[in-house]
Amino acid sequence: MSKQVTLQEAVSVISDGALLAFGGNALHRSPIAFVKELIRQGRKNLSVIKTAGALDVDLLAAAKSLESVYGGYIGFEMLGLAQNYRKGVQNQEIIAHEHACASVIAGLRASIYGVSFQPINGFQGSELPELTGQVKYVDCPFTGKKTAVIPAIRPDYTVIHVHIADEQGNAYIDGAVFEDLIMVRAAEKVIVTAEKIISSDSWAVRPQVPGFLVESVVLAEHGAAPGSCEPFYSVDKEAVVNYLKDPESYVAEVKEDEAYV
Amino acid sequence: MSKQVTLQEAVSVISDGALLAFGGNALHRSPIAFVKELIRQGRKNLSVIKTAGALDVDLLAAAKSLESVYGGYIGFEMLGLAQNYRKGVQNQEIIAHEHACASVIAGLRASIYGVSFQPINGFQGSELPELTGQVKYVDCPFTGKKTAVIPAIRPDYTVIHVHIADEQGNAYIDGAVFEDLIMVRAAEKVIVTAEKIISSDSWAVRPQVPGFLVESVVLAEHGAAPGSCEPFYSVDKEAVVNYLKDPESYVAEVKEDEAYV
Amino acid sequence: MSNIQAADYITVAMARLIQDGELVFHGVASPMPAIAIQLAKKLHAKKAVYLNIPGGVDAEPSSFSFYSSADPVLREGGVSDFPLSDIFDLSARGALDVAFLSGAQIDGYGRLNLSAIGSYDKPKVRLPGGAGSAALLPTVKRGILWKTNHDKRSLVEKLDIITAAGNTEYVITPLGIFKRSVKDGRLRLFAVFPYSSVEEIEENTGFKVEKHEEFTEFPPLTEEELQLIQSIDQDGSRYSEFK
Amino acid sequence: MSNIQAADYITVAMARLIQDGELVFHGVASPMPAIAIQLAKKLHAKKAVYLNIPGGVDAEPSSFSFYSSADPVLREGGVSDFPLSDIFDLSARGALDVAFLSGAQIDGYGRLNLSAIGSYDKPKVRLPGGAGSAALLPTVKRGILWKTNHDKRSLVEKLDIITAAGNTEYVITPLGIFKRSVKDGRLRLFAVFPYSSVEEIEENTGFKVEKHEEFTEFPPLTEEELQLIQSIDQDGSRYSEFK
Repeated sequence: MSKQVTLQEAVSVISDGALLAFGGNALHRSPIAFVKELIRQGRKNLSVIKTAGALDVDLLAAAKSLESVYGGYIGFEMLGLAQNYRKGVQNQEIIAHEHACASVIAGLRASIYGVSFQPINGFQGSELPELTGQVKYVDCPFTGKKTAVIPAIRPDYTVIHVHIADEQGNAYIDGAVFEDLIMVRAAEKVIVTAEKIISSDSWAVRPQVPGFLVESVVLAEHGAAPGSCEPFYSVDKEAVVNYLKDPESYVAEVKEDEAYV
Repeated sequence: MSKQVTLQEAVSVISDGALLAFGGNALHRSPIAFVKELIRQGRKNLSVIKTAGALDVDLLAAAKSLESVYGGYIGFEMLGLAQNYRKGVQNQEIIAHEHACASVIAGLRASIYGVSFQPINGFQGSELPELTGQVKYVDCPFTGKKTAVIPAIRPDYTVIHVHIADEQGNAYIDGAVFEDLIMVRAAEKVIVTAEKIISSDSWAVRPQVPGFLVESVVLAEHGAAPGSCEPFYSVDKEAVVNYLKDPESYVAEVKEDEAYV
Repeated sequence: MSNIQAADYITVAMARLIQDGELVFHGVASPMPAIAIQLAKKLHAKKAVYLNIPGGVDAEPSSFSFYSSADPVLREGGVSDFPLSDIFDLSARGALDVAFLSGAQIDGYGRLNLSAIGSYDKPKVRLPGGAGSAALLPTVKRGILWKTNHDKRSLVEKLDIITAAGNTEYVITPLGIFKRSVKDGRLRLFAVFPYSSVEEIEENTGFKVEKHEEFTEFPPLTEEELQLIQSIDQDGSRYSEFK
Repeated sequence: MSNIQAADYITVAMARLIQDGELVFHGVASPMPAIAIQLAKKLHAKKAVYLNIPGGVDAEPSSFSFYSSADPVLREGGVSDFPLSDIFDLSARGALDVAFLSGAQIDGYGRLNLSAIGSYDKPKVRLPGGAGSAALLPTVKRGILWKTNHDKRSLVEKLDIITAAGNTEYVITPLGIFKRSVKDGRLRLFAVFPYSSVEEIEENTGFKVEKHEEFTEFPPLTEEELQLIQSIDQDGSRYSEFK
């Protein structure tokens, strides 16, 4: 009855062309071990949902595994642009479905609520609605007010990296939850990678993710590195900078690595 | 800079005709002390928002303070109907805006999200939409699907009763949160009544309600009684049964009580 | 039939209808479903997931209230939380398996009225309201309804108000069980409790009673079921809906 | 002007614009706003509330990252949580006072482009995207924008793409501050940093520079401000946007 599987097994269920939401934000608590295994297994044409993405999205771009991104911000903040993502979009190999971070959340909420669209107060004066097709308008039947609406965004899989999980899928995030709990509820299926896996009867904290929402659990120590999983570890800035300097070598190394079992 | 006030002061800001959301569910963790003080101060024509209400709503009905209710269920579960609410509606003194509990939440969510309506998957085959006017339909601009929508429900005040608060309004609920956190975000203003008030720098737990959302905080020991505030106290079944037997006497006693200061 | 016997039969019938691995919810005023879920989880449905208003996931309460099914005690023993708003969302997106619901009136299509007797605007009796049912019944995979009385005023040909309609699969009463027919969506008699009869049910039902194509003998309560139900609900909360 | 001087001026200018009691948010890649909020809260805006992506409320971080403004360290010292989704909602319902935002290009109406240089579909340079700005800028009460460079490629008459528009109130650059005019919604020169001049700003701005009706001398940084800023940001994270 345990949901625990190896990283390879968890990734093996992801099809080419899948729509994936990744937890975490920017360089923090993203499921990087999972992303690296996607690359090792040669997955293609993936689409990624993320409010603010960084290494997770850019690595998939560098490995030519990425078809499109639904996101508000893809970049390395003060460290610079996401060069592989950027080039992929410029070469028209990757589609940027640019969202406001808030509209990614709105689309995920529509999925959570079992409806096909979600009203949002935003985008006034922005050209993104007409450029992206991700925003349309309806008239509110109560007030008559023209209201922007976002289509439901339903990930095939949401993948989050957490501090502690148990074999039944209960998962605990220590500190900043970012958009993880929204992504978990919005998804068709959920995969959790965790720094630690404990026995289900030994919880000393209250896991925010109930196990019944989770399909599989993977032990992935250092699974967000070189990003952070505070308070366990911080960003390995040197590794990120090395990636930015020479992403090809980094991807080559990823492909040569044995995934942890 | 303290937001702590007396119960009388907190209630004094509520106008006749105000739209109030009450935290808790059924007989559990409702702001009963606050409701009793509303009655003592003779507030009239109040409207109440609640998923499942019991003594809170029925007391206001018994005291002739109630104009309308936006709620999914008003009753005393296995103890029987809410007789004063029931009679008020039957005598057409109280308007029942009957909702599904889920649609109360949908209306509150619209308020949280700053939009005038919220799509919901529900009400298929129900006569409530045409009978209540609380549900209309729009066509989804992405799928063409006819979708039920609920108007935003924005409480003038949300009042919740919690276990622990501090003078800045940070508030902690021990255990079942019910719909409190949704009601808090949806409201124009928020009042917290609390079993205990502690110093802001002595939190040993993480309060779910950030103080900046809260207008005032009231120390109200036993503030949910005769309902429950588990694990501090359970429902005082005898007191509830006595109320149901003779609500007039109960209301008379409420009016004679001194509010705690 | 005594009320005690009826409550035990209804509770066990509910439990037997829960399948292993299902996500199962009950709302307010639902003492029998609360006990039934615990019973099912101890027998054939160990992996069923128990969801309720206070938001505990898979709670194993040490006791059950006589007056409320929203009691925070229903979080006892659960590891994680899933509040009511999340449960409604779960149902809305098609992922809730079972909801236990009830009505003051139930019609031959398994629709229910908990709004009012008489008209909505000028009711003869204002009822408590359908709670979550108008949102849950059309979206949950399997709606299981119950009644604590079986008479022509409760099981009616025409509801005064249709509060909720949708995916009712079974209706359980003190006398037996109706199941909805896939053919025409009508309730048909699925089982009769041993102490009752088809004739008694016909006489006390407001809509036409026909046998379901899967009509079956309802196996008597087993010793194991009776012992377990007693150990789960030592105080007899399951009888609290019967006056 | 050195970058160090510019970063300190921008940071202090940001801090001075925060009013007491305001709810103030910054997003990714925002080292100067993060420091500015701490500074304001130690001076004239002790009751301002600090909100950020990791969701800490009123954090007092012991240090600031050189590469990220979404770092969980930004929850340090906060008592409660208010995650990013809640912050967007707060703005959408008109209750967020200040958002610090930036753009690759900013036009004379205080609109910004963070989407692309060139066309959206066939960009010359794909930019990171506007993050929350398309939702925040039209709904926040006061949008405060900043740029780490002041040149005609950044401050433009016409944006390649309008990512976000709305309630921009101020735009702060290394040379000074623009404020939007209530009359026509145009940015006008509000203040010049002591080491710069109106002429320098005119020469380096892509849209027409006119003085704001409230044009004011920008008071030099005080000893107190400089000491506080140094103690808040001992490692110099506020310089990390300058290469």
